[in-house]
Amino acid sequence: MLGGLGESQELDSRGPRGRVRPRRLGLGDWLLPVYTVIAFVFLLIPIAYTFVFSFNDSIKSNISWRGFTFDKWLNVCTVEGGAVCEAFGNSIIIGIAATVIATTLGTMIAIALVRYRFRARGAISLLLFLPMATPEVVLGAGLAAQFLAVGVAKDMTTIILAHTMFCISFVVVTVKARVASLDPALEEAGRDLYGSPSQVFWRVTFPLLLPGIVAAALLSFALSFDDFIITNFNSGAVSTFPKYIYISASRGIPAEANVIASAVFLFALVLVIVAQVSRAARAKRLAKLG
Amino acid sequence: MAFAAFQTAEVVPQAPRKRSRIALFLLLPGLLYLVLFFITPLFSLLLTSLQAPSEFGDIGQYDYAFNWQNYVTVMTDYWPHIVRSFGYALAATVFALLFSYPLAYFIGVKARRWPMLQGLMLVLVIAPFFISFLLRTLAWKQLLSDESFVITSLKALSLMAPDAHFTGTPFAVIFGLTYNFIPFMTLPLYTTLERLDLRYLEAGSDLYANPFTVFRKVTIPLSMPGIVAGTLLTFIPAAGDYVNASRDFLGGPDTQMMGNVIEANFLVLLNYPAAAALSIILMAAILVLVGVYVKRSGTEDLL
Amino acid sequence: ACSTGGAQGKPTAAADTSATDKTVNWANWAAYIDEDDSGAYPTLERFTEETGIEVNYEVAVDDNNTYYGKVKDQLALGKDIGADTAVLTDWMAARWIRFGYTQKLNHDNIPNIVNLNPALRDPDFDKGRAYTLPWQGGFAGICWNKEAIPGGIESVEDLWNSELKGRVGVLSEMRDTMGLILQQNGVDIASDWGDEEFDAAIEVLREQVESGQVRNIKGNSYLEDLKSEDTLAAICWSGDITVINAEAGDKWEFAIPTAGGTLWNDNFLVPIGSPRKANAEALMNFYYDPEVAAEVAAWVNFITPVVGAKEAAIAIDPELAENQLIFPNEETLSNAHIFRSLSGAEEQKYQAQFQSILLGA
Amino acid sequence: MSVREFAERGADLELVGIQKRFPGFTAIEDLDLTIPAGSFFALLGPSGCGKTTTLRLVAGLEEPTSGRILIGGRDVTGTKAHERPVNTVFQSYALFPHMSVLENVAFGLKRRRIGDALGRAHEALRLVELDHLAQRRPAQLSGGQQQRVALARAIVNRPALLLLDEPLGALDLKLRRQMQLELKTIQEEVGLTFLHVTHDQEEAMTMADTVAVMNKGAIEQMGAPAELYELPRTSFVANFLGQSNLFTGDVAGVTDAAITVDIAGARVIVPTARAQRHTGRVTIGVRPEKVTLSREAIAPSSDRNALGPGRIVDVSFSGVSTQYLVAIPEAGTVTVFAQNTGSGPVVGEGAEVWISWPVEHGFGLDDVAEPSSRFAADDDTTSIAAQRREELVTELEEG
Amino acid sequence: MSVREFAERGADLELVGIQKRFPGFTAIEDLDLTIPAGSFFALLGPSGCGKTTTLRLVAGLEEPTSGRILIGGRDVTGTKAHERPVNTVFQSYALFPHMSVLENVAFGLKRRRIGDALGRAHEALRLVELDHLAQRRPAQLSGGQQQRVALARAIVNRPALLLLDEPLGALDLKLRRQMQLELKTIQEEVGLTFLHVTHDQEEAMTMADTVAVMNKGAIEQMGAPAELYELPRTSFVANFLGQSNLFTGDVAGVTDAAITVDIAGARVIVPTARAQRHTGRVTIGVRPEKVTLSREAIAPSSDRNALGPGRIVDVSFSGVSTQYLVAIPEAGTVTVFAQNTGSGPVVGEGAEVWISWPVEHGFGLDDVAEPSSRFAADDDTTSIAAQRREELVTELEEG
Ligand SMILES: Nc1ncnc2c1ncn2[C@@H]1O[C@H](COP(=O)(O)OP(=O)(O)OP(=O)(O)O)[C@@H](O)[C@H]1O
Ligand SMILES: Nc1ncnc2c1ncn2[C@@H]1O[C@H](COP(=O)(O)OP(=O)(O)OP(=O)(O)O)[C@@H](O)[C@H]1O
Ligand SMILES: NCCCCNCCCN
Ligand SMILES: [Mg+2]
Ligand SMILES: [Mg+2]
Repeated sequence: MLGGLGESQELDSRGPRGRVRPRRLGLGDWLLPVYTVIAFVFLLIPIAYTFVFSFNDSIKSNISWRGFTFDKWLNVCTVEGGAVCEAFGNSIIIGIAATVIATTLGTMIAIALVRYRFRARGAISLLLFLPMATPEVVLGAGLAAQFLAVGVAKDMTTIILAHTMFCISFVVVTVKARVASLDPALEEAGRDLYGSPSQVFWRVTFPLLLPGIVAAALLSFALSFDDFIITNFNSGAVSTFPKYIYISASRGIPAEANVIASAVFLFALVLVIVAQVSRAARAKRLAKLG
Repeated sequence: MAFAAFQTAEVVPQAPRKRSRIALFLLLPGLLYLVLFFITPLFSLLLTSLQAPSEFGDIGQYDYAFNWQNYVTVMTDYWPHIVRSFGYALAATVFALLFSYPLAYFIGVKARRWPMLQGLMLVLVIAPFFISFLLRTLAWKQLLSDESFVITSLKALSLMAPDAHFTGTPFAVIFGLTYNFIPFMTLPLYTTLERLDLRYLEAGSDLYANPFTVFRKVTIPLSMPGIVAGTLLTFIPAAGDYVNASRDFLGGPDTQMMGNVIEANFLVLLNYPAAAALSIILMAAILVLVGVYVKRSGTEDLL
Repeated sequence: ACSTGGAQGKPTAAADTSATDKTVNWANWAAYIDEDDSGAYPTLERFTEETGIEVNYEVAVDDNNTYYGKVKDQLALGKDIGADTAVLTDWMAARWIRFGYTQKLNHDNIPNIVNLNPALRDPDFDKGRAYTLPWQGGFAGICWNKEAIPGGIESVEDLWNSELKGRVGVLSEMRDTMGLILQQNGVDIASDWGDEEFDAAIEVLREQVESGQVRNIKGNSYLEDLKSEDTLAAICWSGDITVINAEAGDKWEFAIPTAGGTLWNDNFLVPIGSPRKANAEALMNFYYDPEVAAEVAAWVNFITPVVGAKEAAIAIDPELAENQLIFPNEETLSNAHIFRSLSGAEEQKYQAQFQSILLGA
Repeated sequence: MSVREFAERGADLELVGIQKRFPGFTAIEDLDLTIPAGSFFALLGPSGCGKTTTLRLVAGLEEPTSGRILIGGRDVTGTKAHERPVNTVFQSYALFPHMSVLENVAFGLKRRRIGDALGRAHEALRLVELDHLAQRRPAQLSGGQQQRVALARAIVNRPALLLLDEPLGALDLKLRRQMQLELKTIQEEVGLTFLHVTHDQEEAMTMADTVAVMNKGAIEQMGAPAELYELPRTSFVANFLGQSNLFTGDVAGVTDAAITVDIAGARVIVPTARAQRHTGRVTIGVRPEKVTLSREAIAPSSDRNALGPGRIVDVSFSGVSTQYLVAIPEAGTVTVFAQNTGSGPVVGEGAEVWISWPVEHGFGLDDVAEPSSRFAADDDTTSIAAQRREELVTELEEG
Repeated sequence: MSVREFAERGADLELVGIQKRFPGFTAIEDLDLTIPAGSFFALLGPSGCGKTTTLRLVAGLEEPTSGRILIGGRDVTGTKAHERPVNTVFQSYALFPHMSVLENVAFGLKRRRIGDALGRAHEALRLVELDHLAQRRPAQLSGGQQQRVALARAIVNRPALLLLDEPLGALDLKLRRQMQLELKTIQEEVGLTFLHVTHDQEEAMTMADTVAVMNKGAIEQMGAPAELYELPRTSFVANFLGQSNLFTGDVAGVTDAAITVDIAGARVIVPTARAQRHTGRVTIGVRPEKVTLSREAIAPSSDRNALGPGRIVDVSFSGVSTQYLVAIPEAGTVTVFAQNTGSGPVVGEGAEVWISWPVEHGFGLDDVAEPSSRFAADDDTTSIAAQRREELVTELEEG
């Protein structure tokens, strides 16, 4: 990088017919790839740790290595009367419910925001931005105070309500980008080709927005599934996977938690890789055809 | 997948249609939801923050009042935590940016020629998303505990004082925050860098700028939207986080952040007005900071 | 007036469905019950065998305050908190009774209550044990890692030894940590003392925390720090090291500090929203069988409130009878004191002062 | 005519007193237009003149502020887009990216529940010679192929009226010329009414039976291409459709056969029948290819106008022909095209020349051209380039 | 020449034995090229022929696999882009979107720490008449304005060599012609060496002193525009640079003055000096504007070739001229351009005609044109359109 500074003098001192000088290796040529590898190793260390310790033959707390076993994988749901699995199941249910509601509401808002003109636009944008700019403790504590004030008992429903709330904004942002990139001429073409308004929506608009909606749904699910802070304030006696971990962190986390986390990780990883590979393959096929 | 959320596609100019009942139908349910479960809670938080203890009440009993001194009290009691929260969050944001920028640059720019590799690396960036962040944090706690391989080696190499420790220190908390928010920093950076038109860089070098100057004058300004989005996505949650700093995770008594204080007041001390006042302060401070930052960096349309 | 965050009128007890719902959810502290190598709880299994009631034993209590924080909103609404019985310390149990968060016990369902140690029958907060029943008692004292500190430690003062800098833990239970420090300062915690004494003790703690001498302040999770060896010496509860010693080798030792330890008692109670009170009572009755109590005591090494347990313990292992942690003699007991009860205002004030140290303010 | 029916032949289109206002902007002032059934009609005009708006009004994608739209005699003004027997080929094609080529083409048929949609779609694809790519996605096609799919998707519905909004705008010149040929062929084959919008004058002239030149939301002139080219009526048309040399002066004499105009002293004759105005200040013109250069002075005669002497200020060779710019003191700068046939005077820059043209090729306009008003804003590219050119010419003239 | 200095005049550029291989593709085979200082050089060629690659090699944005690059006599092969006294006007302009117009223009000066960068930038902006928009962002400018900023940004550095990579490619025809004029003027004013890449043949011919036609990574022919147009040496050049009527046959006789070629029975004469090959099978050609149509039979003479009779299969009026397609049994389809001067035969479709052209305008090629090899793949748009056209012609011929 710094070499570039003294360049022109060097140029001047060389004769007009100076020999071809081999190019310096730019920093990006080796430093960046090496850095990237190190960065990934760093990113993956705790994941590897979690995975490895899912095979630890631990008794209660899973702190020191006591030998290899498959037992934890085979008997995930037996420890503590299945508390880990129950928490995991709750997380899945909550994630799905919050995702469905948030995606539906958020998609509707996104379409309206891009496609229609109305006065309160600024206020609405602010209302959508605020939840993303509000720290989770505030969201969690505020909702908890509210539920208490109106005397709503906390259970699965309150968690779902809370999760939906913070997912909506993310859905709007994600889907809005998709709507904005949707050429209105496509819908006009649909109308022009004898499609009634509802046919145009379901056969043209919706399929074209689908990738954005799916992305928004996946994001919502991920946010909900991994949320702890807001859940902690609004879950009452219901356990979720992150909450389970937080609570057991004070008494030693059983290896079964690592098993579940690792399984989710592997599942998601396989899913994503399959999607990526098939996309790349499709792109390749496309390139060949085109 | 999840990271698609950070990707923005080309925007096709749309002629917004006139006002219509359809728009109302589309907007109303979602907005009503947010009013009910976001605005109203914030409002009740505001009311709570002004409450005063019940006159003859037991612990944790308060009455509605206009006790604005609560704000003064929490400010005087907890100003170190306020400062600490923003300090840690800032540090974590800076570290995450420094860590992520080269990574995102490699994935988004250098790896363009190999879409498969690019895809794979993106998967690796978001991989941490798929494993509970609490578990990841605990894993670091174990990996960096006093008797761990890393710490004992560092001590053996005299890179660390023999009586020093890592967990429970500010470094550990900042480390944890940085680690946990790296994907939130990397992905927006990646999406802008992936769309970075290399022809601008070529134009820069064609106009006598050396690689470093091109980076400073062209690459950085052009990736500003990604930098802003990434820093916001990191800073906001980091400032309000209380898991990393929790005494059961990477923190200790002198690393407690605003989130921990709010939690303690809410759940242990049962001092709801204090917790609410702190929440309001935290939120207001973040909004002001974000507003100023976004204005300064000239990326208002980002929101 | 409109108020939040406490008892707005007392919640009413849930209807009991124990007859049809043969389960009981038990929220307890870590290292507080017998547990074998596979992680199973032998006495609980026997209980299920005898009564047909399944037990969900949950280690849900890390300290009294955080547990209360988790469940208080549900309690205020009279909702199920997920536990049919929880084990809480006297002062917290007193608060629950005051707020109407507990259900009245039906002593008819607990015939073994006759075995309750007479000294524990009429505490101030629950005359005649209408709402609570002791589970275990114990001391708060000091413990240390024998490998790292072969010489051992004797007093709270020893914890402040600079060689232990950054490797000392104290409890987040205000009464235990402050009780020990107050006694180190020469205060009799059972009798009259006031702000002045408390302030002085708080200063001691503050200094040690700020200087970094104290690594962490935790509830029952201090055991994890001991195990990971992040802390080498700590303020501990008497029986706890027995359990971790069984898990990781005979590594730790406990002592009541020379200036005195605290003595406390933890109690079963039935939260107001529980629909399985009868099952919980069956559970209590079971553990008031002296033989069962002895078996638990042999494991957890806390003070059992059950009369006759000593005799039963001798049957298991004669040495147990001499164990001062389970069956303390007068001398041992004279070295430990009960933290005096606090008024609501005192509670609020002292907790706040103590928390401000936990929060590093 | 119901949308459920196939059009046997094109329908005629009638726009009556159409006005279209957008908030703060009137895109179409007062438009009357009749397009006979079966014709290939081109709507030509500069950017922003309202061509797309007109098309969208016809398609039903926009509602007129006032006026009526009749297709095949039936008033469709209040009818929605999907109920009109009209189809559009959009500039961007607007092919559905999530459907195959075949599904795209069959879309309209399926919406109308017309039997054997796929069979008919295949047939339409055969017409545009793309049936072998029926299973591809639009993204897998080249620009020209996409254009043909868009055409097939519209034509398969046999609309009474086919609207084309610059369907060739995105293609490069070569492909564009080839697609023009195809489009024309297909129109002739299927015999529908085509309303084709473009801003490319050459395209309009080579393809259409009738060309209408639109300007600022109104139609300035309309007619067969050669007719319009040979006899433009306004300075806008004269300049927009091809290039023109325009001269402004006072009418000095009128006979039944011709008017004589005084152009800064020189007399120029225009056939009376070809002049819109016969008195006062008028602008007359002649096309650059009608003008002949000569190195010697030419005397004007009753059937030939002559101006000169002037000086050649620019010569540019473009292969087929050479363009000369001649600065004539009294008349300004005159453009002359000469086909490079190999014969005729080859003159270089700076040479002194005379120009002449047959009287029969002159035309007289309805308005007076204001040289400066030809350009919109002073910072707009067109006007700056034009100014530079003028300056350059002056510079060369002086130096 | 240091990059710290301003070029007083253009430098010449020399490419010696340049080869450029990309992984799996050789973009440039073996390129030698010399461009004299101060000239306006146009590199012309079809898409993908290697024009951009050549430019990038010169700019230093790409390294040659082998060969040397000399600018002003100095070998710059191993030098990085920012160290070369060269500037580029990119096709996409590549204006920095985050800087104002002024900052864009001053960028290069500031990097070289040249004094009064802003003053000079303003001066350059005045040159392109955009100084009043100096504070705008590029996104706020029209396409033509952006193009002028890009030009100013390059020119302000007074590079010894200015590279222009289709800077006009994004503009519409009208604007394009105007910008060509400006570009040429500026080049003449500042006197730098311009290397201009385009695929628009008209642009190359009207602007450049020298045109090089590139094909598949090599230069096929190079020379003054008129020279290249009048005497193309290969069928590629004959077809790429303007249109040509090509006929293939065997040489039937050679004299010093002329060769005679047997085109399916008819004799066609080409001046020997204008023919690359004098024996065997040869392809000869003539430009469409050189061909004259007549309704009567014309006898070939020693200075005029004649073919016929043929039939007009297509007439297309484009304003300035009319294009006729004449199908002649022995010779295939011949294109004829006739300027619409108002004189000459006006013939309609189906008419029987004879064609003729002066011998002096014929040319003989170095290769033999293969009619089918002109088109790449069978489903590519170009070829399909061409096939359709052929079919159409046949159809009309038959019917
Ligand atoms: N929705 C709208 N709101 C306001 N003005 C509009 C709207 N649509 C078009 N206009 C204006 O109406 C005028 C005519 O637009 P139109 O699109 O019909 O032009 P056009 O002739 O098709 O131009 P082009 O050749 O550039 O496509 C323009 O000035 C345009 O800015
Ligand atoms: N980085 C690269 N890797 C592989 N092939 C390349 C690369 N860059 C260019 N090519 C190939 O080299 C050939 C020449 O490309 P180049 O861009 O020079 O063409 P061009 O003449 O500028 O075409 P156009 O008129 O389309 O711009 C093309 O076939 C192109 O696909
Ligand atoms: N492991 C069980 C420890 C029980 C401690 N009870 C809390 C006593 C508080 N004074
Ligand atoms: Mg338009
Ligand atoms: Mg190119």
